[in-house]
Amino acid sequence: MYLLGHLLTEPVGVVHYMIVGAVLFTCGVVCMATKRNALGILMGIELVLNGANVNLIAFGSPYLRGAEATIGLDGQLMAMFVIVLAAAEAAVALAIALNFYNNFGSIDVDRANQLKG
Amino acid sequence: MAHLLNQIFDWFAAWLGGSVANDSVAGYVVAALIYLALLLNLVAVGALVFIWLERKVSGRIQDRLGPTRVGGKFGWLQTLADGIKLLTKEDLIPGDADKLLFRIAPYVGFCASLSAFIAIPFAGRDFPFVAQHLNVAVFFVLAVMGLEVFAVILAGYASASKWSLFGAMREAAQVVSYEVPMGLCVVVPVMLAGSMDLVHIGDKQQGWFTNWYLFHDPFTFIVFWVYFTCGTASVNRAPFDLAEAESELVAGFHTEYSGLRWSFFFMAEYGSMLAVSLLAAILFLGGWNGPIPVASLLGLTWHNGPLVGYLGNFLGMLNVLAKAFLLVTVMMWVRWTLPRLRIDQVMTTCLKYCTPIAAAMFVGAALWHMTLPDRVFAGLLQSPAANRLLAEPLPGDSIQLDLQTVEAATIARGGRP
Amino acid sequence: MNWTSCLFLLCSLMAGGFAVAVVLSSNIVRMAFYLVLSLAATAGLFFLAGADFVGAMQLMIYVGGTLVLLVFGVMLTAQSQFVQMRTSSGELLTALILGGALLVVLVSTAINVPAWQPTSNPAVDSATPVITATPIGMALEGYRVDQLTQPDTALRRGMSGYLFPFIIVSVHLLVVLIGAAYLARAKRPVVERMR
Amino acid sequence: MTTAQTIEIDVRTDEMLVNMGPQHPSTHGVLRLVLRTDGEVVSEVMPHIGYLHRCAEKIGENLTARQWVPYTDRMDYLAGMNMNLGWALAVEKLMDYQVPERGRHLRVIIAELGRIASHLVGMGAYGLDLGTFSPFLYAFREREKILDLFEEVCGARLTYSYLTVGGATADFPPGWLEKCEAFLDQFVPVIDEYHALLTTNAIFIKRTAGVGLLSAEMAIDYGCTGPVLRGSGVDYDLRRDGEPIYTSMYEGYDYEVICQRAGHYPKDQEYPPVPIEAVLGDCWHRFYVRMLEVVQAIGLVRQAMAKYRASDGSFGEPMKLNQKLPKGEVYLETESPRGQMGFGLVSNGTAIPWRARARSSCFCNLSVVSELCRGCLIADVPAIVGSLDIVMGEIDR
Amino acid sequence: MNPAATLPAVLAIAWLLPLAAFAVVWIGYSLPQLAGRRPGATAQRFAGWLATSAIGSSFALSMFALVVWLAYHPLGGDEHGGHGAPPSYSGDYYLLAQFGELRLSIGYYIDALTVAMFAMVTLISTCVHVYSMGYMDEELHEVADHEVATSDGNYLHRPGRYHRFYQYLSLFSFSMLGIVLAGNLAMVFVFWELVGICSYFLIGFYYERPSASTAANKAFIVNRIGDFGMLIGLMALWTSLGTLQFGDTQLTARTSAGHVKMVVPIEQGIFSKLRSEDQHYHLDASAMVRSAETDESAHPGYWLLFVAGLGIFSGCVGKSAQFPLHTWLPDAMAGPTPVSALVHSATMVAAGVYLVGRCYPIFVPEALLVVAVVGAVTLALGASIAITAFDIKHVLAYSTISQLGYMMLALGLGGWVAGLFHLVTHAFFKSLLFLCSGSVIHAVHSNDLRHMGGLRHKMPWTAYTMLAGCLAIIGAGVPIWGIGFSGYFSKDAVIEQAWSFAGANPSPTYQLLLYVPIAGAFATACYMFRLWYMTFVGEPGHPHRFENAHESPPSMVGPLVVLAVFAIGVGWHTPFMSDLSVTSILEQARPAGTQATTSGTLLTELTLPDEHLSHEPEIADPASQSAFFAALLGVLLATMIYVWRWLHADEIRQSFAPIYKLLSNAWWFNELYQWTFVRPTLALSRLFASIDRWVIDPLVNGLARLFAYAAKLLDRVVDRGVVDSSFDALAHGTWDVGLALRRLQTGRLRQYMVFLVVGTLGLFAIASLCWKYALAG
Repeated sequence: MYLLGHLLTEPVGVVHYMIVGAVLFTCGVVCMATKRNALGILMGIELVLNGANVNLIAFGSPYLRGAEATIGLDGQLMAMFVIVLAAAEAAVALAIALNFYNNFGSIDVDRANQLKG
Repeated sequence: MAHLLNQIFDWFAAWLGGSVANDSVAGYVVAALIYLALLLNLVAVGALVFIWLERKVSGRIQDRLGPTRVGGKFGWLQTLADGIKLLTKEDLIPGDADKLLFRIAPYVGFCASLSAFIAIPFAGRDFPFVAQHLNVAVFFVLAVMGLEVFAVILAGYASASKWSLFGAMREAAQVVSYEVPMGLCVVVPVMLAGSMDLVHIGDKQQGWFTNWYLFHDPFTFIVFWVYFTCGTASVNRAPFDLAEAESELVAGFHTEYSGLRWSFFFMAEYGSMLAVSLLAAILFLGGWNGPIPVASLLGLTWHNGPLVGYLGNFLGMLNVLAKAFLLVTVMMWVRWTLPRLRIDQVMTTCLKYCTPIAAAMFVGAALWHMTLPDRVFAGLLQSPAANRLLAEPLPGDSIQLDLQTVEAATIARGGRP
Repeated sequence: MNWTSCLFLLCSLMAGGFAVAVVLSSNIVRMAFYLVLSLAATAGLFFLAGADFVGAMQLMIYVGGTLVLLVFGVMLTAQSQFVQMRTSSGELLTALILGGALLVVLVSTAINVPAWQPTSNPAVDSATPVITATPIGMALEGYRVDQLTQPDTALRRGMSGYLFPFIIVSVHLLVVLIGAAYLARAKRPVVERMR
Repeated sequence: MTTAQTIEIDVRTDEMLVNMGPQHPSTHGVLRLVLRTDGEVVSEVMPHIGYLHRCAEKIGENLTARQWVPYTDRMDYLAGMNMNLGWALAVEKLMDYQVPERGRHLRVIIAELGRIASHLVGMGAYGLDLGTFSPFLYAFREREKILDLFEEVCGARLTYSYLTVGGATADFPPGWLEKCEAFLDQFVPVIDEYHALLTTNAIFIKRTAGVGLLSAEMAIDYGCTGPVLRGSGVDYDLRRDGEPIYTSMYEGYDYEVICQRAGHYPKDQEYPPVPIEAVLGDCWHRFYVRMLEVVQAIGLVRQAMAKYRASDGSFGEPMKLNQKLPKGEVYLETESPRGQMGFGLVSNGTAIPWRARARSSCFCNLSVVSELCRGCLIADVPAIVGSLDIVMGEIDR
Repeated sequence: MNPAATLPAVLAIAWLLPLAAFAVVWIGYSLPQLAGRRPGATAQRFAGWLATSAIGSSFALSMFALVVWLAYHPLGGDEHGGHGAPPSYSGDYYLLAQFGELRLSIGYYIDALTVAMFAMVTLISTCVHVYSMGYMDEELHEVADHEVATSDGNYLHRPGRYHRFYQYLSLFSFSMLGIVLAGNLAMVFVFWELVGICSYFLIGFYYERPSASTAANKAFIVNRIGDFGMLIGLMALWTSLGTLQFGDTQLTARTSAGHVKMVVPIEQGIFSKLRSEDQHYHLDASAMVRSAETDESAHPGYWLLFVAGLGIFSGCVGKSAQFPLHTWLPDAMAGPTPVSALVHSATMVAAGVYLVGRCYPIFVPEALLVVAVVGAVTLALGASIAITAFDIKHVLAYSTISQLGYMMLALGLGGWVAGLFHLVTHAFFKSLLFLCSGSVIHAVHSNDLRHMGGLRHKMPWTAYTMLAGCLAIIGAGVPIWGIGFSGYFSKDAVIEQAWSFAGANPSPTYQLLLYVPIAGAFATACYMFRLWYMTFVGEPGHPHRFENAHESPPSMVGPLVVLAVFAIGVGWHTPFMSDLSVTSILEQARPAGTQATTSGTLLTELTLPDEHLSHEPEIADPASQSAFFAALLGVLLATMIYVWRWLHADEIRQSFAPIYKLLSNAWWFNELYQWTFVRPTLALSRLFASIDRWVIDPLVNGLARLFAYAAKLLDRVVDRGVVDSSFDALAHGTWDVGLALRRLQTGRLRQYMVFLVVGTLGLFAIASLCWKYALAG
């Protein structure tokens, strides 16, 4: 409620974006920790990366910070590289999932516990 | 009289613009609602017209008359009658379906199709007719139109029917593949204009038709056709309509749909056709700049007063819509003439023909652009009047980074200018 | 309260809400669908923050990637009516508690840094459009046209742009695609498949 | 020399059973195909038939020979005239009856017009199977004109019962021949339209050439007949190679059996050349054979009309409804548009046949479908089934 | 006529003509193939003519350039020898990019060596082009490849790839000429890789055959290993000298405002930086260190030069198939025979030798010693294996390796002219030999020597041209009169240099460098005549094949004759113009400062003698006589075994079974690499796979047990009654902790995730103690 009131009285700031980013990040982490489906874990990773991206964009946004504080274009460029690398990561992860499916006949990651102590 | 009208218009524009600039919610909401209403009308009415047109075109192609009775002459209200029929049809949902996704899929498709129009301008220069003037408009439109495939896949999956799933999978493979050559084709005019801003791209082609990017060089001429082919494929029109191939997959992804939901898919399809055609018209066919620069010749420019400029823009809007309609008609013509390709042939067309051709044309256009002066052909043909037009600075040119800045940046790095 | 805040509220609620939905849903296709909505709403946030190029990119690439996720989800979990992949409630609870703790930590940190609070004097007024595509393109080619006014000469000499990362990322993508293609295939001895 | 080979496969997949039909847009009525597919690749096709079974043959054993004529044209309802002719000739063979010359020419006119009408439907529907709608209507436009002619002759547009045992039910009405002449004159240039729309269309060729290869041996082994057999390069046509009572009908006519010989079709130079992608025995060739047969049929009709005009006398006398049949057994096959349509009849001397049987050409042609579809794509299944040009009414009877 | 303007222009056209042919064939033939259009036989033949006429024109232009060169630079004069820089022209055709100081340009460096190499490469390439018209004839139509079986048990049928062959041949010619013409090392590297690619395509020409595709891959990968070293060398040079240009270049730049060319001062190239005129062309290692203060004793520049030299040489090792990277060359014989003649014997593999020759000024004596040793080892290795090979092309391939070893040896011992002279002569006779073998293979459809025999009656032209080639390669000649085949002169030059070196370095180890080439001469004669005898003399090994054998068509015999003439005479002095010979042309290109007796800085006792000393009669006479007798012995031995049959080959084989096994398995190099590189990698990965079980498990379990034992020990020592229960509890607790810790290693992805979050939270908690913003501070 505090946050909402904050929002109603003051303009949007970096902190608001960071909170959204935190929510996305946490959701991603919880997703990774709870899903047994390999693709679900992948989705969690996407969410985590996305949460990070929100922060990067917010830090670089000229609307949200003063001219001396904003990191400018670098934030956007970083976010861009994150997106590109996330795409690459998804490609590899999907390939792994496919291989996993070929080997186990399922994409339940709990079946991959051959490394357990 | 004209003076009065100009006054009224000024006042209205000031109110609309002022309310947005003042950052008031009300003004913004009003503006947004107006834009939304206009675009919705365009898509919905466009779909109505296109469906009627499709019936007439197909009728003529097949040596028939098409609808003749509803609404008096030419059956012009036929689509409306169809719509009413669709509204009253029973709304079926298969028992095994994923109800939520099944219900939501058509709207996703329609939203994606509609959202593309947000960034598509209908007239440019001093007062662009566009809902949201984005400086990455081309990219945005392509990205949003890519979302439509979600609707198809969700519908195919949620229908719990094998035929639907086949259609969805085909659509996924097809659309993802065709985005590559299509993107490559779109990059060519972007490269020539040096901007991803559709308004700017359109303005760059002002003057006579010789300034269209279609006639910029031989490569763009070919690129246009590749783009149109890929566009046809990406909106699922024959001969690339594999996702709904009725002779193979019954009706593909919308096998299980009926009534209003089905009509939303239909509207989305026609909306996408229009969007793709509009994009083609703006990127290659000069957008609002006609074969003959009527507005400029008549003096309907912003310099001569806002109302006159508005009129000129309005003419431009009619111009771009006419081009888009023409392209849509060509799509229909193709659909009613050609058999359907097979899925492997569709992929072959994309990967072995469209993509390499588009890539080669991209390189060719880049080399042309680098080595030859702008508008070689146009220079041969155009009149002195058109030349004068060209000399006027474009409003979008301020976006361009002038060469001095770049040179300064280079020197700052200790490089060779 | 202005329209930026309104839209921000809308987009952030959508992004967060659908992210939660991704966590709570157990149907992989629905998860992917929610993910798409969440990502699209995040793209909206990017647009609001003046990063329209990255926003469009987010739409195009992430959404394309998720599309493939969807397809794979359908393909690989098609017959899973029999194979239930349920998480035990204990695990769920642990994860939720931990996630809650994490959220609290992150949010409280964000709130307590003064530099991150809303400013009344932003670098650019939110009604002014910012041009991002061209500077980003130039930065990827190694020219930082947005940093020409940098007073610090050492920094200016060092602002070499992102040409090198760009090339590395391109090569990386290529390598990854080849690797993925290699990983995804499976070699089997010849079987008489037809006839 | 050969080392152990490995192949690359995709994801481990399960095969899926898909029902194509009986209610499916491209199964020509009520055919049901059960496809076993691996993704888009079909590994097996199992045709299920019988949805249109009406006990036609059993009915024939409870009616007199002439009474059964209306039931024959409900078998292959797209070529009713040719069905009528087949049954009539079989009964005439039993009765050892020879139709007068004028009647023979009349029958040639009607049978060949029926062939044209049937092939037009085959062509149009084939376009439909491949996803193009327009050729269908172009084909039906001309077919309607033939049906108009038929209607004028016998009053019916689909189920004619016109050619009957002993001849025909009536002679041509006055002025009919001129109308027929006029129709043929305007029909000839239309064929070029069909070629432009389908035969030479690049996509059509891509979809059909090299698809559904049926070798001559396999065609013979499976008992395929008609354009399906000739499309595989087997030069066999009952109008020329059949029994005397049938071949005598075509005596003195100048026509060619459409079949590829020495790498060329007769009349090849006047009509679109065979595309290089096409292989003998594929869908394209089956389609092309029909297209060329239409041209042959036009020539036959023209000749027959000239001969009909030149001859005089009776066109034949229909047998009485309850006329007794001589005791005996008879079987006769005629070249119907879809292949060899055989009618068998065992008579115990009464007016009602003791046994009446029909050999369906489409049944044999359809039987080869699972062989042709093995390993093809789903989209090829309609292309292959369409190229066989089956009519379920005839198969299920 | 101004040679400074004419030569670059003429050579550039000669260089680009094959590229044009490639482009036309690629656009006109290969691109339409994407659309499914296959060119017909006539069209394909046209592609062949196109490529041949292009390379033929290149040859004509090269000859023109040679004439121009000779006209403006009179031979024989010793006006520069040993005292000045050789005449050369260098400059840029096109500036690609400039990164700071590094200019990347398409440049040229033209001296006598360039011109001579151009003439040699274009001539052989033209011959091979013409020859291929006959040899690749069957590719015009559909080909049934009997070495490839498809899964249904039939042989593979595929469309012919005639035009593609010529396409790659043209690209190869272009790339090879690019290496020769290149004005800087970066450009050399680019074309170096391009010839590698062409070689890959051409080896894998029959890519359906597993052997061909594997060989192509192997050649490519093995070359990458060498190129890695080369890159290091280039980096060393660039970072220390700041340029990769060979010669001094006049920079021209275009101002951004207008199109006026301004002339910028001369940029110094590698050669003049390292051996400046001020230093009398002595190698100046201090140029490698840019900072002013250089310590003479530490030799950092010297070491850098050593590294640069070794790096460049390692590239050459890969390309020239030197030990230990020689394994790819025999496998490369899977390509069509004309390819073997052009790419894998005459030109591409010689590019390594050429590059060592070109970069000679930067090699310090120690690096040259490495070159020499590697060359000697390669020489011995190749010659020994060639004796036992039965595949006609393998014999020639190992022979090529061995001859390349000769060249490297000569270069490494200071014989610059000797090494490059041998390069030129070898190019002619080895391409001749390969083309002859191709002719034989074409006739009998087999590579196996045992299937041949007695063919000289069937195909006399091939037999006697090949005999000429054999005599050339063994260095046949009459020492007293000083006449002989081309190989006689070049091989003598090599051995003379070795003799001279052995004389200058009394150390016994260095003597080996003399004995190896002499023994190599013996082996060369032995295996070459074994080859010739087994092919052309004696009984037919395979009657059926013999019956069908026939002389090749004129398009194949013609090049053989041309090459045979050159193989015989290229080493001679031109009649009536005794100054004009290959050696004198090469002598004109000798890098400045390399013609002097030098000694090593690190290895002080190493002396590389002046090459001119080797021509003194007291060195030259015994050297050429020993080479002559070694060769004579080799021929005699081969004749005894294969013609007179005094010795029986099988018996020899049995009595030297272990050696035979070693040689016929090519010294087990392939197996060696399998064991040294492939297996250890596998083992390492297995190590990692089991690291969890072997490290984590014992750790956790051991910890638990340790505590348990400790508890038990305490239990016994301390009074049980008093602290018994408490210690028991402690021990149990520890045990449980151990078990619990063990359970942490669940292998479950998701739990690890949870641990991650816990860890993060913990870090936050700790950080909040030190940093005010971390946690609600």
